[in-house]
Amino acid sequence: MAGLDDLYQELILDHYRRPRHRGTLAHPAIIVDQHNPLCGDELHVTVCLDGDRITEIAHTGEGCSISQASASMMSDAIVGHTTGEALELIEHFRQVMHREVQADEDQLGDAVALEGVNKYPVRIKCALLSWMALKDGLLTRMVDQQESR
Amino acid sequence: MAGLDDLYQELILDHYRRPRHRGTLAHPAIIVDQHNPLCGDELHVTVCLDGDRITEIAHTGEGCSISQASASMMSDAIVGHTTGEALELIEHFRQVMHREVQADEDQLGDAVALEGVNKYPVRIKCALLSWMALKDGLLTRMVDQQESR
Amino acid sequence: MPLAADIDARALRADFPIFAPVGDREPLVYLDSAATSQKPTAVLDAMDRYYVETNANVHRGVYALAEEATARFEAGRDAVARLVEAPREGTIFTKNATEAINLVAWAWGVRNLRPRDVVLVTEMEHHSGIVPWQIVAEITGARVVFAPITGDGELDLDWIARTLREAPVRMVNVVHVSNALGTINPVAEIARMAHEHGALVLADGSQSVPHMPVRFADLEADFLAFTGHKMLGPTGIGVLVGRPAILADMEPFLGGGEMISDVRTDGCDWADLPWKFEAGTPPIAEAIGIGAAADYLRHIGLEAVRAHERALVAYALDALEDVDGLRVYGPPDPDRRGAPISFSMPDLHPHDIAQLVDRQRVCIRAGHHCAKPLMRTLGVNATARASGYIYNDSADVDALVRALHAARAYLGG
Amino acid sequence: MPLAADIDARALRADFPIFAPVGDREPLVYLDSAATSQKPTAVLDAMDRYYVETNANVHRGVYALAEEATARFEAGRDAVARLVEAPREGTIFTKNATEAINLVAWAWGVRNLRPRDVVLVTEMEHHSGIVPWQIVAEITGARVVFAPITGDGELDLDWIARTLREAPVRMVNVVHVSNALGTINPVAEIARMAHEHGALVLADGSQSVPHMPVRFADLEADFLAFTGHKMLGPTGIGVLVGRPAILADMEPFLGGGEMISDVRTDGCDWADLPWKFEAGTPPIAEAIGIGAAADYLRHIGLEAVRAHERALVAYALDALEDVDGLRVYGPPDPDRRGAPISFSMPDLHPHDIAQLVDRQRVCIRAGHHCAKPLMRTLGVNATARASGYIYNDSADVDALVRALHAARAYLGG
Ligand SMILES: Cc1ncc(COP(=O)(O)O)c(C=O)c1O
Ligand SMILES: Cc1ncc(COP(=O)(O)O)c(C=O)c1O
Repeated sequence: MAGLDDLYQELILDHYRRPRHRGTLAHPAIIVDQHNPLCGDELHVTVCLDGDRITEIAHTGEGCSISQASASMMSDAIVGHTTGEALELIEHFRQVMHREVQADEDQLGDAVALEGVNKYPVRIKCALLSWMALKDGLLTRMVDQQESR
Repeated sequence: MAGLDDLYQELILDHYRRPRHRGTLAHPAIIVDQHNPLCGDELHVTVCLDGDRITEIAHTGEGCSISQASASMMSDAIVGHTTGEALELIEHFRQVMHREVQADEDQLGDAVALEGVNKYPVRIKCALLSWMALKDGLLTRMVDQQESR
Repeated sequence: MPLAADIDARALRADFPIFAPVGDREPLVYLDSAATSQKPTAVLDAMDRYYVETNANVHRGVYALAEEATARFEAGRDAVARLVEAPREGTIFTKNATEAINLVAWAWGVRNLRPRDVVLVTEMEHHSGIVPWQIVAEITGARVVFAPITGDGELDLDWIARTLREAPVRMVNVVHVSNALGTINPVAEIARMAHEHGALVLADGSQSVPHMPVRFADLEADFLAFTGHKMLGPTGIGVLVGRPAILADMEPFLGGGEMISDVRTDGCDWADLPWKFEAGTPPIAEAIGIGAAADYLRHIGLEAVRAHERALVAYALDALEDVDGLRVYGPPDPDRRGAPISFSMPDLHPHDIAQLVDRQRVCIRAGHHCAKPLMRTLGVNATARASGYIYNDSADVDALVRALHAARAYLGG
Repeated sequence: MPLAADIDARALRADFPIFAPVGDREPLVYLDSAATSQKPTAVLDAMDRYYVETNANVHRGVYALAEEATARFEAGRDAVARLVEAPREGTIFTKNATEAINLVAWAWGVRNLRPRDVVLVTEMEHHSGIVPWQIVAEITGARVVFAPITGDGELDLDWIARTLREAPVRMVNVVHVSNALGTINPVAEIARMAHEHGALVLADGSQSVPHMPVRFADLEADFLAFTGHKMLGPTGIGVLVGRPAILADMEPFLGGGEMISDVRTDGCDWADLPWKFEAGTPPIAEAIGIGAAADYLRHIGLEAVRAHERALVAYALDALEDVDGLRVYGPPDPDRRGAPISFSMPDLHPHDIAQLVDRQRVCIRAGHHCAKPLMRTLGVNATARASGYIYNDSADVDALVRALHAARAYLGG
């Protein structure tokens, strides 16, 4: 059972069993849905902002252990950051998943435990699902703001 | 040079070098063109009839040794037969080419020498070209006659 | 333990090099043949022999190497035609089953479908039997309508009969055996109804031709599509069988070398069937490979294959009841289903199931199985799917059940 | 005798099992690589290893076997993209070059061509660069216009420039190296002219990519088609390279599994590039094989391949002058031509030439080379064609010349 223990570390299982930030926020600034074409899983993410700062994130939807744990860890890692910082963090996590850089624990917090997923290409999509949802939401909001100016 | 001597027998080479019935008839009852999609060769066949009897055949066009020799041998074999007999002869030759029967020298005359071509699938089309042209011409004439009744 | 007297799966495995033991590595329990089958040595060798002994392009070369290549290629076609008892001029090589269906959709559909015409597909159709029609419908203005399924995962034949009466249905695309539910559909019955109303029928045999006796004439369909890699053959080849009279009336699909008899600057003449539908250099080695696969299957006997798999499915349906809360989709009766068994487990996502049973080298599939409309009907995003073949036996099912227990224990629940 | 310092053809032959001596059989003199190339062991082994070690379907399985299969498959794409320095998302696997061209004709052409629009092809185009456009022109009402060639077998660029100015040309399909004449066409120059007038350009690299350095960007074309079996790779696979921005705007062609992101009863969403254009199970083993072939070619170096073939052609043009009355078609200058050499001999039909030289196991081609419009322009029905590759040297040319003398002597004249 050696190899797989990277994928199913205790920390990941913990976030899977007791997901943080699960649910839907009442008055979100950002609402976004993302689906994983491989398994059909859908994720719903809501975000509250104070100016440019992310004050709260919530996620709901069906998913495997990896996507659920990842959404939980992502929320932990992102809350409190500005949207610009969040985009950088997301990009860092994307690079970790694609083996372009080593994971930086200071930035990622518990999500650093997901690094081992990058040995399982199909599951990378599971790990990235919530992060890509948030990125989509942040970028869409930026475009909307540009246009409403 | 063993195998190929089947293909290039003296009799075939003789018909190739001195083709019989080459040319175009003046007042033919049947005119037909056939082309070999493999090499683009085109054959022009004209046929004179006396009632139901084939009195003369002529062929012209470009072609390889096999198709030229075959047109010459076919003309030899067919002239003097009725159209019904001709169709039977053509069918016999087709079967020989597809290895369904052994060649019958009494029927085919010199064309029996072409039997060896049936070991060379691509060249079978060359050997059959003139025979299929004649068959086409005979069948088209029968249909025309039916319709004009 | 052999399941039926007909096939000794353990013994057959010796024909499949991927099952050869490597050191003390755990043996491979391959239960994903609905996705792709393993390949016997006979198939791999036939292809290698072509490349090593007589590699040349087909149909045009007059030198001996090319003649031999052509002979082996066309013998591959004969073997495939023999397997489903189809006429060889109606046996067309494509790159996979998907292209076979697209061939009909584009070559026939684009030129024959009119606005508001209906193409009937089923809710249990594979995406390859849906999307080509959706694309062609968009171009032509036709509509794609989905035949619903019953709670047991069978087609609602009354609904189909009614729709054929009431709507201008021109084509029915029906999967013979569902890759996601296992359901064996009554193609001949549907074809008879469709023909009464002037609709053509395309049967998707991707999951039936490898697994049971399939005679083209018995299906009563106009077209039959299947794919090499699921029937012990190589990737890169599929088959469209069609009624020659219909194919002869159809305009071609892909244009290029091989499929013409003449090309002029002002147009062209098509080659005879089946070559009219085979543009460009065909999958030569692959045709030789699928031919070897067809011969291998005929040698075992498709009746025996079917008996073996029916017994395997019956054993598996039984054994899976051992796993707490496990739910199997599709018909409960093994007589009404082919090899694939889709299932779900409460609180255990299919991805996690498949990943965890792989620890014991048990290979099963997780996902929507290219059947998203069906998944929506079933009310799930994905299922896990185990699918056996001639090289699987009850020990493989036992290994799966053990691995499922272990997965449940590991991920808690 | 090695022709250029770069490549030792005799030594390379050891990599190709078909050239291994068998008893006292005469050695194979294979001069038909323009039809299909021979395959090195590296390619055959890469495919066999996939089948024997990690055969599984790609992109969806989560078990280790499937992950490994996906990794090898996508590495094949990377190797091909590297060979022509194309972006990987613009590197699409098809079943052959013919399908690659059809993909553009159907996916782009059917939806974009309007009545009277012009598709410009050339008189030296392979049927695969003509017939798809004729079929799609018939459906859309567009016209296919043929660019003429000069007496030396080169494109008339002035005519092309004039036509681009005067006619509503939307697409130019141009062969990079002619399989029948050997001519190397100035694709970049034509592409610049075409783009000035808003036309797209598809370059047919079937005879160039295997034989010389080809950088996609340098061609300045929008699409580039080529085929596995002519570049040391397997049958059953071809490649369409396209500018990602154009591909992203295009609707898909074949529909089915793999190319979707979602399928609903009311429509679907497409997958990302390049998968959007790859429907159904792809040619997995074949992608691994073509990847191994691309790596093999890059290892030898395409500059070296080109230098070797230029020298081989120069040697052959010279040596063939020895044969009475033999006439070579195409450019006389070896700098302006690729490997294929088409020729005719007075009073000796190409079929007979090819058949008779096969007595010495010299394999050359006879026919219209899927270029009937060109044959009409040349005023012949067929030609004989010898075409070399990395494993041929001057001794092969000498063998051909000897065999031609013998053929002439045998058939008299
Ligand atoms: C110039 C050219 N284009 C296209 C093709 C078609 O390649 P394929 O038959 O592999 O599709 C060929 C080879 O026959 C060719 O020589
Ligand atoms: C029922 C069914 N139809 C069609 C296909 C498509 O086959 P291929 O991917 O080989 O084109 C499959 C397999 O994925 C299938 O199971």
